[in-house]
Amino acid sequence: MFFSVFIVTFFTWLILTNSLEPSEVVIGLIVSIVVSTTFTRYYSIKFDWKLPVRILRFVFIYLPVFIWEMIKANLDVAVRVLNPSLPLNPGFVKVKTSLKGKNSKLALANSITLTPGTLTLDVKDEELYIHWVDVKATSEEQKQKHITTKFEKILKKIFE
Amino acid sequence: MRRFLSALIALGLIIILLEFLNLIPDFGNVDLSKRVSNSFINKSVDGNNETIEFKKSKDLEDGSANVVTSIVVNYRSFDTLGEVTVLFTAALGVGLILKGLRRKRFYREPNFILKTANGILLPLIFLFGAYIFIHGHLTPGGGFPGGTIIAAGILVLYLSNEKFELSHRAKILESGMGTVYVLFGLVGLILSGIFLRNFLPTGVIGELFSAGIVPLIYVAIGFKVGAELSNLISEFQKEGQQ
Amino acid sequence: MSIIGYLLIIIGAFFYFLGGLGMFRMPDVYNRLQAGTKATTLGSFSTLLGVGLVNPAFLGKALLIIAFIALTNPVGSSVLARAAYLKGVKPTSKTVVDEYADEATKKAGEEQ
Amino acid sequence: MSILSYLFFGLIGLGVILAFLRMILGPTSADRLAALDMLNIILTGTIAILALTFNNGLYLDIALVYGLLSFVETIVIARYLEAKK
Repeated sequence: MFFSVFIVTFFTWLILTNSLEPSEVVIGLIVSIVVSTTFTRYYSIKFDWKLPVRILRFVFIYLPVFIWEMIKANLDVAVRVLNPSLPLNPGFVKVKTSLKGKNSKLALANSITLTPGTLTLDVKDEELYIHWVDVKATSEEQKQKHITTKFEKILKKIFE
Repeated sequence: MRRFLSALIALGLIIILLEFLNLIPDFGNVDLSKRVSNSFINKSVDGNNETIEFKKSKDLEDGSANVVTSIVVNYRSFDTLGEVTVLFTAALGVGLILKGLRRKRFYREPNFILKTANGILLPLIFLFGAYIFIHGHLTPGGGFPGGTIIAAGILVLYLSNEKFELSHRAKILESGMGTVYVLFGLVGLILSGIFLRNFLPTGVIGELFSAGIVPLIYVAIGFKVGAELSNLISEFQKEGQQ
Repeated sequence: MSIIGYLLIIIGAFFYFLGGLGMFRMPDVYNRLQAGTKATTLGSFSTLLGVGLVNPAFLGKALLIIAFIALTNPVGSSVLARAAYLKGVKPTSKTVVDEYADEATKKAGEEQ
Repeated sequence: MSILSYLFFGLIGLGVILAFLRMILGPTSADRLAALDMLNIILTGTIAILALTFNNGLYLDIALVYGLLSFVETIVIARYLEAKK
Protein backbone atom coordinates (compact mmCIF):
# COMPACT_ATOMS: atom_id res chain seq x y z
CA MET A 1 0.00 0.00 0.00
CA PHE A 2 2.66 2.46 1.11
CA PHE A 3 4.92 1.55 -1.78
CA SER A 4 2.19 1.86 -4.42
CA VAL A 5 1.18 5.32 -3.20
CA PHE A 6 4.85 6.30 -3.10
CA ILE A 7 5.40 5.32 -6.74
CA VAL A 8 2.24 7.10 -7.95
CA THR A 9 2.99 10.32 -6.09
CA PHE A 10 6.62 10.34 -7.15
CA PHE A 11 5.75 9.98 -10.84
CA THR A 12 3.11 12.68 -10.51
CA TRP A 13 5.74 14.93 -8.96
CA LEU A 14 8.11 14.33 -11.88
CA ILE A 15 5.35 15.25 -14.36
CA LEU A 16 4.39 18.32 -12.34
CA THR A 17 7.90 19.74 -12.04
CA ASN A 18 8.76 18.69 -15.61
CA SER A 19 12.49 18.43 -14.89
CA LEU A 20 15.09 15.93 -13.74
CA GLU A 21 17.36 18.26 -11.75
CA PRO A 22 18.80 16.52 -8.69
CA SER A 23 17.33 19.06 -6.27
CA GLU A 24 13.79 18.55 -7.63
CA VAL A 25 14.18 14.76 -7.51
CA VAL A 26 15.43 14.78 -3.91
CA ILE A 27 12.62 17.07 -2.74
CA GLY A 28 10.15 14.90 -4.69
CA LEU A 29 11.35 11.78 -2.88
CA ILE A 30 10.94 13.45 0.51
CA VAL A 31 7.47 14.81 -0.31
CA SER A 32 6.32 11.44 -1.69
CA ILE A 33 7.48 9.64 1.46
CA VAL A 34 5.70 12.17 3.69
CA VAL A 35 2.48 12.03 1.65
CA SER A 36 2.43 8.24 1.49
CA THR A 37 2.94 7.83 5.23
CA THR A 38 0.31 10.33 6.41
CA PHE A 39 -3.29 9.06 6.39
CA THR A 40 -2.23 5.71 4.87
CA ARG A 41 -5.43 4.15 6.24
CA TYR A 42 -7.63 6.22 3.96
CA TYR A 43 -5.84 5.54 0.67
CA SER A 44 -6.96 2.85 -1.73
CA ILE A 45 -4.18 2.76 -4.35
CA LYS A 46 -2.69 -0.71 -4.35
CA PHE A 47 -0.99 -2.82 -6.99
CA ASP A 48 1.34 -5.79 -7.27
CA TRP A 49 4.03 -7.08 -9.62
CA LYS A 50 1.52 -7.60 -12.44
CA LEU A 51 1.17 -3.84 -12.88
CA PRO A 52 2.98 -3.47 -16.26
CA VAL A 53 0.70 -6.10 -17.82
CA ARG A 54 -2.32 -4.28 -16.42
CA ILE A 55 -1.15 -0.93 -17.76
CA LEU A 56 -0.59 -2.43 -21.19
CA ARG A 57 -4.06 -3.98 -21.12
CA PHE A 58 -5.50 -0.72 -19.90
CA VAL A 59 -3.92 1.32 -22.68
CA PHE A 60 -4.43 -1.08 -25.58
CA ILE A 61 -7.70 -2.81 -24.75
CA TYR A 62 -9.65 -0.51 -22.45
CA LEU A 63 -8.78 2.96 -23.77
CA PRO A 64 -9.75 2.44 -27.45
CA VAL A 65 -13.12 0.97 -26.47
CA PHE A 66 -13.66 3.70 -23.90
CA ILE A 67 -12.78 6.56 -26.23
CA TRP A 68 -14.93 5.13 -29.02
CA GLU A 69 -17.87 4.74 -26.63
CA MET A 70 -17.34 8.28 -25.38
CA ILE A 71 -17.41 9.73 -28.88
CA LYS A 72 -20.58 7.73 -29.54
CA ALA A 73 -22.05 9.07 -26.30
CA ASN A 74 -21.37 12.64 -27.36
CA LEU A 75 -22.85 12.15 -30.80
CA ASP A 76 -25.88 10.67 -29.04
CA VAL A 77 -26.12 13.76 -26.82
CA ALA A 78 -25.70 15.99 -29.88
CA VAL A 79 -28.50 14.24 -31.76
CA ARG A 80 -30.82 14.47 -28.78
CA VAL A 81 -30.05 18.11 -27.97
CA LEU A 82 -30.13 19.43 -31.52
CA ASN A 83 -33.39 17.62 -32.31
CA PRO A 84 -36.25 20.14 -31.87
CA SER A 85 -38.62 17.54 -30.37
CA LEU A 86 -36.05 16.42 -27.71
CA PRO A 87 -36.57 12.62 -27.79
CA LEU A 88 -36.37 11.25 -24.24
CA ASN A 89 -37.50 8.10 -22.49
CA PRO A 90 -35.73 8.33 -19.14
CA GLY A 91 -35.84 6.05 -16.13
CA PHE A 92 -33.90 4.80 -13.11
CA VAL A 93 -32.81 1.18 -13.39
CA LYS A 94 -30.98 -1.30 -11.20
CA VAL A 95 -28.23 -3.47 -12.70
CA LYS A 96 -26.27 -6.28 -11.10
CA THR A 97 -22.52 -6.53 -11.58
CA SER A 98 -20.15 -9.43 -11.01
CA LEU A 99 -17.11 -7.26 -10.23
CA LYS A 100 -15.85 -7.56 -6.66
CA GLY A 101 -13.01 -5.09 -6.09
CA LYS A 102 -13.62 -1.50 -4.97
CA ASN A 103 -11.48 0.14 -7.62
CA SER A 104 -12.89 -2.00 -10.42
CA LYS A 105 -16.42 -1.01 -9.37
CA LEU A 106 -15.38 2.63 -9.40
CA ALA A 107 -13.89 2.25 -12.88
CA LEU A 108 -17.11 0.57 -14.05
CA ALA A 109 -19.25 3.33 -12.55
CA ASN A 110 -17.15 6.05 -14.17
CA SER A 111 -17.13 4.26 -17.54
CA ILE A 112 -20.91 3.93 -17.39
CA THR A 113 -21.28 7.62 -16.57
CA LEU A 114 -19.25 8.63 -19.62
CA THR A 115 -20.85 6.24 -22.14
CA PRO A 116 -24.07 6.67 -24.15
CA GLY A 117 -27.17 7.63 -22.27
CA THR A 118 -26.33 6.38 -18.79
CA LEU A 119 -25.34 8.02 -15.49
CA THR A 120 -24.45 6.11 -12.33
CA LEU A 121 -26.33 7.39 -9.30
CA ASP A 122 -25.25 5.01 -6.58
CA VAL A 123 -23.42 1.76 -5.98
CA LYS A 124 -24.50 -0.58 -3.24
CA ASP A 125 -22.79 -3.95 -2.78
CA GLU A 126 -23.34 -5.62 -6.15
CA GLU A 127 -25.99 -3.34 -7.55
CA LEU A 128 -25.54 -0.25 -9.66
CA TYR A 129 -28.34 2.32 -9.77
CA ILE A 130 -28.34 4.02 -13.14
CA HIS A 131 -30.25 6.87 -14.74
CA TRP A 132 -30.89 5.87 -18.33
CA VAL A 133 -31.98 8.45 -20.89
CA ASP A 134 -33.54 5.92 -23.25
CA VAL A 135 -34.87 2.86 -21.41
CA LYS A 136 -34.84 0.01 -23.89
CA ALA A 137 -35.30 -3.02 -21.66
CA THR A 138 -36.62 -3.99 -18.25
CA SER A 139 -35.48 -7.60 -17.84
CA GLU A 140 -32.24 -8.16 -15.95
CA GLU A 141 -30.33 -9.83 -18.79
CA GLN A 142 -31.27 -7.23 -21.37
CA LYS A 143 -30.22 -4.41 -19.04
CA GLN A 144 -26.87 -6.05 -18.40
CA LYS A 145 -26.35 -6.55 -22.09
CA HIS A 146 -27.12 -2.92 -22.86
CA ILE A 147 -25.20 -1.27 -20.05
CA THR A 148 -22.52 -3.25 -18.23
CA THR A 149 -21.35 -6.33 -20.12
CA LYS A 150 -18.97 -4.60 -22.50
CA PHE A 151 -16.86 -2.91 -19.83
CA GLU A 152 -17.28 -5.61 -17.23
CA LYS A 153 -15.37 -8.12 -19.34
CA ILE A 154 -12.47 -5.77 -20.01
CA LEU A 155 -12.25 -4.47 -16.46
CA LYS A 156 -12.30 -7.99 -15.07
CA LYS A 157 -9.20 -8.76 -17.11
CA ILE A 158 -7.45 -5.62 -15.92
CA PHE A 159 -8.30 -5.54 -12.24
CA GLU A 160 -9.00 -9.12 -11.19
CA MET B 1 -32.53 50.92 17.96
CA ARG B 2 -29.95 48.32 17.07
CA ARG B 3 -30.46 48.89 13.36
CA PHE B 4 -30.13 52.62 13.83
CA LEU B 5 -26.86 52.12 15.70
CA SER B 6 -25.40 49.82 13.06
CA ALA B 7 -26.45 52.25 10.31
CA LEU B 8 -24.70 55.01 12.24
CA ILE B 9 -21.50 52.97 12.56
CA ALA B 10 -21.60 52.12 8.86
CA LEU B 11 -22.07 55.79 7.99
CA GLY B 12 -19.10 56.73 10.16
CA LEU B 13 -16.94 54.14 8.45
CA ILE B 14 -17.98 55.39 5.01
CA ILE B 15 -17.07 58.97 5.97
CA ILE B 16 -13.67 57.88 7.25
CA LEU B 17 -13.01 55.92 4.05
CA LEU B 18 -14.00 58.89 1.90
CA GLU B 19 -11.64 61.10 3.91
CA PHE B 20 -8.78 58.70 3.22
CA LEU B 21 -9.61 58.84 -0.48
CA ASN B 22 -8.16 62.37 -0.58
CA LEU B 23 -4.73 61.03 0.41
CA ILE B 24 -4.49 58.94 -2.76
CA PRO B 25 -2.91 60.89 -5.64
CA ASP B 26 -4.98 61.48 -8.80
CA PHE B 27 -4.89 58.99 -11.64
CA GLY B 28 -1.88 59.51 -13.88
CA ASN B 29 -0.13 61.93 -11.55
CA VAL B 30 2.13 59.43 -9.83
CA ASP B 31 5.86 59.46 -10.40
CA LEU B 32 6.62 55.74 -10.27
CA SER B 33 10.38 56.18 -10.23
CA LYS B 34 10.15 57.67 -6.75
CA ARG B 35 8.05 54.83 -5.37
CA VAL B 36 9.61 52.23 -3.09
CA SER B 37 7.78 49.42 -4.93
CA ASN B 38 10.12 49.91 -7.89
CA SER B 39 13.17 48.99 -5.87
CA PHE B 40 11.31 45.96 -4.53
CA ILE B 41 10.57 44.81 -8.07
CA ASN B 42 14.16 45.38 -9.21
CA LYS B 43 15.39 43.68 -6.01
CA SER B 44 17.72 46.60 -5.34
CA VAL B 45 16.78 48.30 -2.11
CA ASP B 46 20.47 49.04 -1.44
CA GLY B 47 20.79 50.86 -4.79
CA ASN B 48 22.62 48.11 -6.65
CA ASN B 49 21.03 48.31 -10.12
CA GLU B 50 22.13 45.40 -12.29
CA THR B 51 19.94 43.58 -14.79
CA ILE B 52 18.57 40.25 -13.62
CA GLU B 53 18.68 37.21 -15.88
CA PHE B 54 16.63 34.12 -15.16
CA LYS B 55 18.74 31.08 -14.19
CA LYS B 56 21.95 33.15 -14.49
CA SER B 57 22.14 35.98 -11.95
CA LYS B 58 23.79 34.90 -8.73
CA ASP B 59 23.71 36.09 -5.12
CA LEU B 60 21.09 38.76 -5.58
CA GLU B 61 19.72 40.70 -2.68
CA ASP B 62 16.62 38.49 -2.89
CA GLY B 63 16.79 35.39 -5.08
CA SER B 64 13.11 34.50 -5.54
CA ALA B 65 11.84 34.60 -9.12
CA ASN B 66 8.30 35.46 -8.00
CA VAL B 67 8.09 39.19 -7.19
CA VAL B 68 5.09 38.79 -4.91
CA THR B 69 6.91 36.18 -2.85
CA SER B 70 10.02 38.30 -2.54
CA ILE B 71 7.87 41.11 -1.14
CA VAL B 72 5.61 38.99 1.06
CA VAL B 73 8.15 36.75 2.78
CA ASN B 74 11.35 38.71 2.41
CA TYR B 75 10.95 42.48 2.40
CA ARG B 76 7.73 42.45 4.41
CA SER B 77 8.04 39.18 6.26
CA PHE B 78 7.04 40.84 9.52
CA ASP B 79 3.63 41.70 7.99
CA THR B 80 3.17 38.07 7.03
CA LEU B 81 3.93 36.98 10.58
CA GLY B 82 1.07 39.26 11.61
CA GLU B 83 -1.20 37.78 8.94
CA VAL B 84 -0.52 34.25 10.17
CA THR B 85 -1.39 35.42 13.66
CA VAL B 86 -4.68 36.90 12.39
CA LEU B 87 -5.59 33.53 10.85
CA PHE B 88 -4.71 31.81 14.11
CA THR B 89 -6.94 34.22 16.04
CA ALA B 90 -9.81 33.60 13.62
CA ALA B 91 -9.52 29.82 14.08
CA LEU B 92 -9.38 30.32 17.85
CA GLY B 93 -12.51 32.50 17.73
CA VAL B 94 -14.45 29.89 15.75
CA GLY B 95 -13.47 27.25 18.28
CA LEU B 96 -14.57 29.39 21.23
CA ILE B 97 -17.91 30.41 19.67
CA LEU B 98 -18.87 26.91 18.54
CA LYS B 99 -17.91 25.20 21.77
CA GLY B 100 -21.13 25.83 23.68
CA LEU B 101 -23.57 25.42 20.78
CA ARG B 102 -25.90 22.45 20.53
CA ARG B 103 -25.40 20.79 17.16
CA LYS B 104 -26.04 17.46 15.55
CA ARG B 105 -23.44 15.66 13.53
CA PHE B 106 -23.87 15.16 9.83
CA TYR B 107 -24.65 11.46 9.51
CA ARG B 108 -25.93 10.37 6.10
CA GLU B 109 -23.87 7.50 4.74
CA PRO B 110 -21.45 8.72 2.05
CA ASN B 111 -21.66 7.60 -1.54
CA PHE B 112 -19.58 4.52 -2.39
CA ILE B 113 -18.25 6.16 -5.55
CA LEU B 114 -17.08 9.22 -3.65
CA LYS B 115 -15.47 7.09 -0.96
CA THR B 116 -13.44 5.00 -3.40
CA ALA B 117 -12.49 7.88 -5.68
CA ASN B 118 -11.30 9.81 -2.66
CA GLY B 119 -8.94 6.99 -1.72
CA ILE B 120 -7.18 7.54 -5.05
CA LEU B 121 -7.40 11.33 -5.15
CA LEU B 122 -6.32 12.10 -1.61
CA PRO B 123 -2.56 11.50 -1.96
CA LEU B 124 -2.61 13.56 -5.17
CA ILE B 125 -4.41 16.45 -3.45
CA PHE B 126 -1.77 16.50 -0.70
CA LEU B 127 0.96 16.29 -3.32
CA PHE B 128 -0.44 19.31 -5.22
CA GLY B 129 -0.58 21.28 -1.96
CA ALA B 130 3.04 20.42 -1.19
CA TYR B 131 4.09 21.23 -4.78
CA ILE B 132 2.49 24.65 -4.53
CA PHE B 133 4.07 25.70 -1.27
CA ILE B 134 7.51 24.26 -2.07
CA HIS B 135 7.60 26.12 -5.42
CA GLY B 136 6.21 29.31 -3.88
CA HIS B 137 9.34 31.30 -4.81
CA LEU B 138 9.31 30.15 -8.47
CA THR B 139 5.64 29.98 -9.50
CA PRO B 140 2.50 31.85 -8.49
CA GLY B 141 1.33 30.30 -5.27
CA GLY B 142 2.96 29.89 -1.92
CA GLY B 143 2.20 28.92 1.62
CA PHE B 144 -1.34 30.22 1.88
CA PRO B 145 -2.84 28.58 -1.25
CA GLY B 146 -0.85 25.39 -0.65
CA GLY B 147 -2.13 25.11 2.91
CA THR B 148 -5.66 25.78 1.71
CA ILE B 149 -5.44 22.91 -0.77
CA ILE B 150 -4.25 20.54 1.96
CA ALA B 151 -7.19 21.66 4.11
CA ALA B 152 -9.51 21.02 1.13
CA GLY B 153 -8.16 17.45 1.08
CA ILE B 154 -9.04 17.10 4.77
CA LEU B 155 -12.52 18.52 4.05
CA VAL B 156 -13.16 15.95 1.31
CA LEU B 157 -11.91 13.24 3.68
CA TYR B 158 -14.43 14.39 6.29
CA LEU B 159 -17.26 14.35 3.75
CA SER B 160 -16.43 10.93 2.33
CA ASN B 161 -15.50 9.02 5.47
CA GLU B 162 -17.77 8.84 8.49
CA LYS B 163 -15.13 7.54 10.87
CA PHE B 164 -12.42 10.08 10.13
CA GLU B 165 -11.42 12.27 13.04
CA LEU B 166 -8.57 14.80 12.89
CA SER B 167 -5.92 13.79 15.41
CA HIS B 168 -4.56 16.02 18.11
CA ARG B 169 -1.24 16.21 16.29
CA ALA B 170 -2.62 18.83 13.88
CA LYS B 171 -2.71 21.37 16.71
CA ILE B 172 0.86 20.52 17.71
CA LEU B 173 2.01 20.83 14.08
CA GLU B 174 0.35 24.21 13.78
CA SER B 175 1.95 25.73 16.88
CA GLY B 176 5.27 24.09 16.05
CA MET B 177 5.35 25.67 12.62
CA GLY B 178 4.47 29.07 14.08
CA THR B 179 7.44 28.67 16.42
CA VAL B 180 9.71 27.73 13.52
CA TYR B 181 8.75 30.99 11.75
CA VAL B 182 9.65 33.07 14.80
CA LEU B 183 12.88 31.07 15.28
CA PHE B 184 14.01 31.93 11.75
CA GLY B 185 13.41 35.55 12.60
CA LEU B 186 15.40 35.27 15.81
CA VAL B 187 18.35 33.58 14.08
CA GLY B 188 18.39 36.47 11.61
CA LEU B 189 18.27 38.89 14.51
CA ILE B 190 21.29 37.23 16.16
CA LEU B 191 23.34 36.95 12.98
CA SER B 192 22.75 40.39 11.48
CA GLY B 193 20.82 42.47 13.95
CA ILE B 194 17.61 42.58 11.87
CA PHE B 195 14.53 40.48 12.68
CA LEU B 196 13.68 38.01 9.85
CA ARG B 197 16.77 38.93 7.87
CA ASN B 198 17.51 36.57 4.97
CA PHE B 199 20.69 35.04 6.39
CA LEU B 200 21.21 32.11 3.98
CA PRO B 201 22.97 32.48 0.57
CA THR B 202 20.40 33.32 -2.12
CA GLY B 203 21.85 31.15 -4.90
CA VAL B 204 20.98 31.34 -8.60
CA ILE B 205 17.59 32.87 -9.36
CA GLY B 206 15.03 30.39 -10.75
CA GLU B 207 16.46 27.22 -9.20
CA LEU B 208 14.71 25.23 -6.50
CA PHE B 209 17.42 25.74 -3.87
CA SER B 210 17.57 29.51 -4.01
CA ALA B 211 16.25 32.61 -2.27
CA GLY B 212 17.69 31.72 1.15
CA ILE B 213 15.10 31.31 3.87
CA VAL B 214 12.11 32.19 1.66
CA PRO B 215 11.17 28.61 0.64
CA LEU B 216 11.79 27.34 4.17
CA ILE B 217 9.43 29.96 5.59
CA TYR B 218 6.85 29.16 2.92
CA VAL B 219 6.99 25.47 3.85
CA ALA B 220 6.41 26.43 7.49
CA ILE B 221 3.50 28.70 6.50
CA GLY B 222 2.04 25.97 4.27
CA PHE B 223 1.99 23.43 7.09
CA LYS B 224 0.68 26.00 9.54
CA VAL B 225 -2.18 27.23 7.34
CA GLY B 226 -3.09 23.66 6.34
CA ALA B 227 -3.23 22.48 9.95
CA GLU B 228 -5.11 25.61 11.04
CA LEU B 229 -7.85 25.39 8.40
CA SER B 230 -8.14 21.63 9.00
CA ASN B 231 -8.70 22.35 12.69
CA LEU B 232 -11.34 24.90 11.71
CA ILE B 233 -13.15 22.30 9.56
CA SER B 234 -12.99 19.67 12.29
CA GLU B 235 -14.38 22.24 14.71
CA PHE B 236 -17.42 22.68 12.46
CA GLN B 237 -17.87 18.92 12.14
CA LYS B 238 -17.75 18.06 15.84
CA GLU B 239 -20.91 17.37 17.72
CA GLY B 240 -21.74 20.08 20.22
CA GLN B 241 -22.22 19.54 23.91
CA GLN B 242 -25.58 19.37 25.71
CA MET C 1 1.08 18.43 -35.66
CA SER C 2 -0.07 21.87 -34.62
CA ILE C 3 -2.86 21.79 -37.25
CA ILE C 4 -4.23 18.63 -35.61
CA GLY C 5 -3.89 20.38 -32.24
CA TYR C 6 -5.89 23.42 -33.34
CA LEU C 7 -8.51 21.15 -34.90
CA LEU C 8 -8.84 19.29 -31.59
CA ILE C 9 -9.24 22.58 -29.74
CA ILE C 10 -12.04 23.66 -32.10
CA ILE C 11 -13.77 20.29 -31.61
CA GLY C 12 -13.42 20.71 -27.86
CA ALA C 13 -14.96 24.18 -28.01
CA PHE C 14 -17.84 22.76 -30.03
CA PHE C 15 -18.48 20.11 -27.37
CA TYR C 16 -18.43 22.79 -24.68
CA PHE C 17 -21.11 24.63 -26.64
CA LEU C 18 -23.08 21.39 -26.97
CA GLY C 19 -22.85 20.84 -23.22
CA GLY C 20 -24.21 24.32 -22.59
CA LEU C 21 -27.05 23.70 -25.00
CA GLY C 22 -27.84 20.37 -23.33
CA MET C 23 -27.75 21.97 -19.92
CA PHE C 24 -30.23 24.58 -21.15
CA ARG C 25 -32.66 22.40 -23.08
CA MET C 26 -33.00 19.18 -21.06
CA PRO C 27 -36.12 18.91 -18.88
CA ASP C 28 -34.81 17.79 -15.45
CA VAL C 29 -31.61 17.79 -13.43
CA TYR C 30 -30.65 14.15 -14.19
CA ASN C 31 -30.89 14.60 -17.96
CA ARG C 32 -29.04 17.89 -17.68
CA LEU C 33 -26.22 16.19 -15.82
CA GLN C 34 -26.08 13.50 -18.50
CA ALA C 35 -25.64 16.00 -21.28
CA GLY C 36 -23.36 18.34 -19.31
CA THR C 37 -20.97 15.71 -17.99
CA LYS C 38 -20.45 13.79 -21.21
CA ALA C 39 -20.02 16.81 -23.43
CA THR C 40 -17.70 18.75 -21.12
CA THR C 41 -15.54 15.73 -20.34
CA LEU C 42 -14.91 14.96 -24.00
CA GLY C 43 -14.54 18.69 -24.67
CA SER C 44 -11.85 18.97 -22.00
CA PHE C 45 -10.04 15.87 -23.26
CA SER C 46 -10.00 17.25 -26.77
CA THR C 47 -9.00 20.79 -25.78
CA LEU C 48 -6.20 19.72 -23.46
CA LEU C 49 -4.85 17.17 -25.91
CA GLY C 50 -4.89 19.90 -28.56
CA VAL C 51 -2.98 22.26 -26.27
CA GLY C 52 -0.45 19.48 -25.61
CA LEU C 53 0.01 18.76 -29.31
CA VAL C 54 0.46 22.39 -30.33
CA ASN C 55 3.13 22.92 -27.68
CA PRO C 56 4.85 19.61 -26.76
CA ALA C 57 6.33 21.16 -23.59
CA PHE C 58 2.82 21.22 -22.13
CA LEU C 59 1.99 17.63 -23.04
CA GLY C 60 2.88 15.98 -19.70
CA LYS C 61 0.90 18.38 -17.60
CA ALA C 62 -2.02 18.34 -20.05
CA LEU C 63 -2.18 14.55 -19.80
CA LEU C 64 -2.11 14.85 -16.00
CA ILE C 65 -5.08 17.24 -16.11
CA ILE C 66 -6.89 14.85 -18.49
CA ALA C 67 -6.42 11.94 -16.07
CA PHE C 68 -7.57 14.17 -13.25
CA ILE C 69 -10.75 15.27 -15.07
CA ALA C 70 -11.49 11.68 -16.12
CA LEU C 71 -11.46 10.72 -12.45
CA THR C 72 -13.23 13.67 -10.84
CA ASN C 73 -15.87 14.76 -13.33
CA PRO C 74 -18.00 11.57 -13.39
CA VAL C 75 -17.64 11.26 -9.62
CA GLY C 76 -18.79 14.83 -9.10
CA SER C 77 -21.88 14.47 -11.30
CA SER C 78 -22.73 11.10 -9.77
CA VAL C 79 -22.54 12.55 -6.25
CA LEU C 80 -24.64 15.49 -7.40
CA ALA C 81 -27.30 13.27 -9.01
CA ARG C 82 -27.57 11.15 -5.89
CA ALA C 83 -27.82 14.24 -3.71
CA ALA C 84 -30.59 15.64 -5.92
CA TYR C 85 -32.51 12.36 -5.70
CA LEU C 86 -32.18 12.04 -1.95
CA LYS C 87 -33.18 15.66 -1.51
CA GLY C 88 -36.39 14.87 -3.35
CA VAL C 89 -35.96 16.62 -6.71
CA LYS C 90 -38.69 15.15 -8.93
CA PRO C 91 -37.62 13.62 -12.25
CA THR C 92 -39.51 14.73 -15.35
CA SER C 93 -43.00 13.33 -15.98
CA LYS C 94 -41.71 11.40 -19.01
CA THR C 95 -39.83 9.02 -16.68
CA VAL C 96 -40.90 5.44 -17.32
CA VAL C 97 -39.35 3.34 -14.52
CA ASP C 98 -37.90 4.15 -11.11
CA GLU C 99 -36.10 1.30 -9.39
CA TYR C 100 -34.11 3.56 -7.09
CA ALA C 101 -37.13 4.73 -5.07
CA ASP C 102 -37.11 1.76 -2.66
CA GLU C 103 -33.43 2.22 -1.91
CA ALA C 104 -33.89 5.94 -1.30
CA THR C 105 -36.79 5.45 1.13
CA LYS C 106 -34.75 2.79 2.94
CA LYS C 107 -31.93 5.33 3.31
CA ALA C 108 -34.36 7.91 4.67
CA GLY C 109 -35.64 5.31 7.15
CA GLU C 110 -32.17 4.53 8.46
CA GLU C 111 -31.64 8.09 9.49
CA GLN C 112 -34.46 8.18 12.01
CA MET D 1 -4.75 32.15 -35.72
CA SER D 2 -6.94 35.11 -34.89
CA ILE D 3 -9.91 33.69 -36.84
CA LEU D 4 -9.40 30.42 -35.00
CA SER D 5 -9.39 32.14 -31.63
CA TYR D 6 -12.57 34.03 -32.56
CA LEU D 7 -14.16 30.72 -33.46
CA PHE D 8 -13.28 28.85 -30.32
CA PHE D 9 -13.84 31.69 -27.89
CA GLY D 10 -17.17 32.33 -29.64
CA LEU D 11 -18.28 28.72 -29.23
CA ILE D 12 -17.15 28.55 -25.61
CA GLY D 13 -18.85 31.88 -24.94
CA LEU D 14 -22.17 30.60 -26.30
CA GLY D 15 -21.89 27.50 -24.12
CA VAL D 16 -21.10 29.61 -21.07
CA ILE D 17 -24.06 31.91 -21.70
CA LEU D 18 -26.48 28.96 -22.01
CA ALA D 19 -25.15 27.31 -18.84
CA PHE D 20 -25.32 30.66 -17.06
CA LEU D 21 -28.96 31.08 -18.09
CA ARG D 22 -29.65 27.66 -16.58
CA MET D 23 -27.90 28.80 -13.41
CA ILE D 24 -30.19 31.82 -13.16
CA LEU D 25 -33.42 30.05 -14.22
CA GLY D 26 -32.79 26.65 -12.63
CA PRO D 27 -35.89 25.70 -10.64
CA THR D 28 -33.96 23.84 -7.91
CA SER D 29 -30.59 24.37 -6.30
CA ALA D 30 -29.40 21.04 -7.76
CA ASP D 31 -29.89 22.50 -11.27
CA ARG D 32 -27.87 25.55 -10.33
CA LEU D 33 -25.07 23.42 -8.92
CA ALA D 34 -25.04 21.26 -12.06
CA ALA D 35 -24.67 24.37 -14.22
CA LEU D 36 -21.95 25.71 -11.93
CA ASP D 37 -20.03 22.44 -12.11
CA MET D 38 -20.18 22.61 -15.87
CA LEU D 39 -18.99 26.21 -15.95
CA ASN D 40 -16.01 25.22 -13.78
CA ILE D 41 -14.93 22.52 -16.20
CA ILE D 42 -15.33 24.86 -19.17
CA LEU D 43 -13.17 27.38 -17.34
CA THR D 44 -10.47 24.75 -16.74
CA GLY D 45 -10.28 24.14 -20.48
CA THR D 46 -10.27 27.86 -21.19
CA ILE D 47 -7.32 28.41 -18.84
CA ALA D 48 -5.42 25.72 -20.78
CA ILE D 49 -6.16 27.57 -24.03
CA LEU D 50 -4.89 30.77 -22.41
CA ALA D 51 -1.66 28.93 -21.54
CA LEU D 52 -1.25 28.34 -25.26
CA THR D 53 -2.18 31.91 -26.20
CA PHE D 54 0.29 33.50 -23.76
CA ASN D 55 2.82 30.67 -24.23
CA ASN D 56 3.29 30.28 -20.49
CA GLY D 57 3.26 26.88 -18.79
CA LEU D 58 2.34 28.32 -15.42
CA TYR D 59 -1.29 28.62 -16.53
CA LEU D 60 -1.54 24.81 -16.58
CA ASP D 61 -0.71 24.74 -12.86
CA ILE D 62 -3.56 27.16 -12.34
CA ALA D 63 -5.89 24.98 -14.42
CA LEU D 64 -4.94 21.96 -12.32
CA VAL D 65 -5.57 23.71 -9.02
CA TYR D 66 -8.80 25.22 -10.33
CA GLY D 67 -10.05 21.79 -11.39
CA LEU D 68 -9.19 20.40 -7.98
CA LEU D 69 -10.93 23.14 -6.04
CA SER D 70 -14.01 23.01 -8.28
CA PHE D 71 -14.29 19.27 -7.56
CA VAL D 72 -14.10 19.94 -3.82
CA GLU D 73 -16.72 22.68 -4.18
CA THR D 74 -19.15 20.40 -6.05
CA ILE D 75 -18.75 17.65 -3.45
CA VAL D 76 -19.21 20.01 -0.51
CA ILE D 77 -22.38 21.68 -1.83
CA ALA D 78 -23.81 18.33 -3.00
CA ARG D 79 -23.32 16.78 0.42
CA TYR D 80 -24.89 19.85 1.99
CA LEU D 81 -27.97 19.55 -0.26
CA GLU D 82 -28.20 15.85 0.52
CA ALA D 83 -28.47 16.44 4.26
CA LYS D 84 -31.12 19.15 3.91
CA LYS D 85 -34.70 18.14 3.29
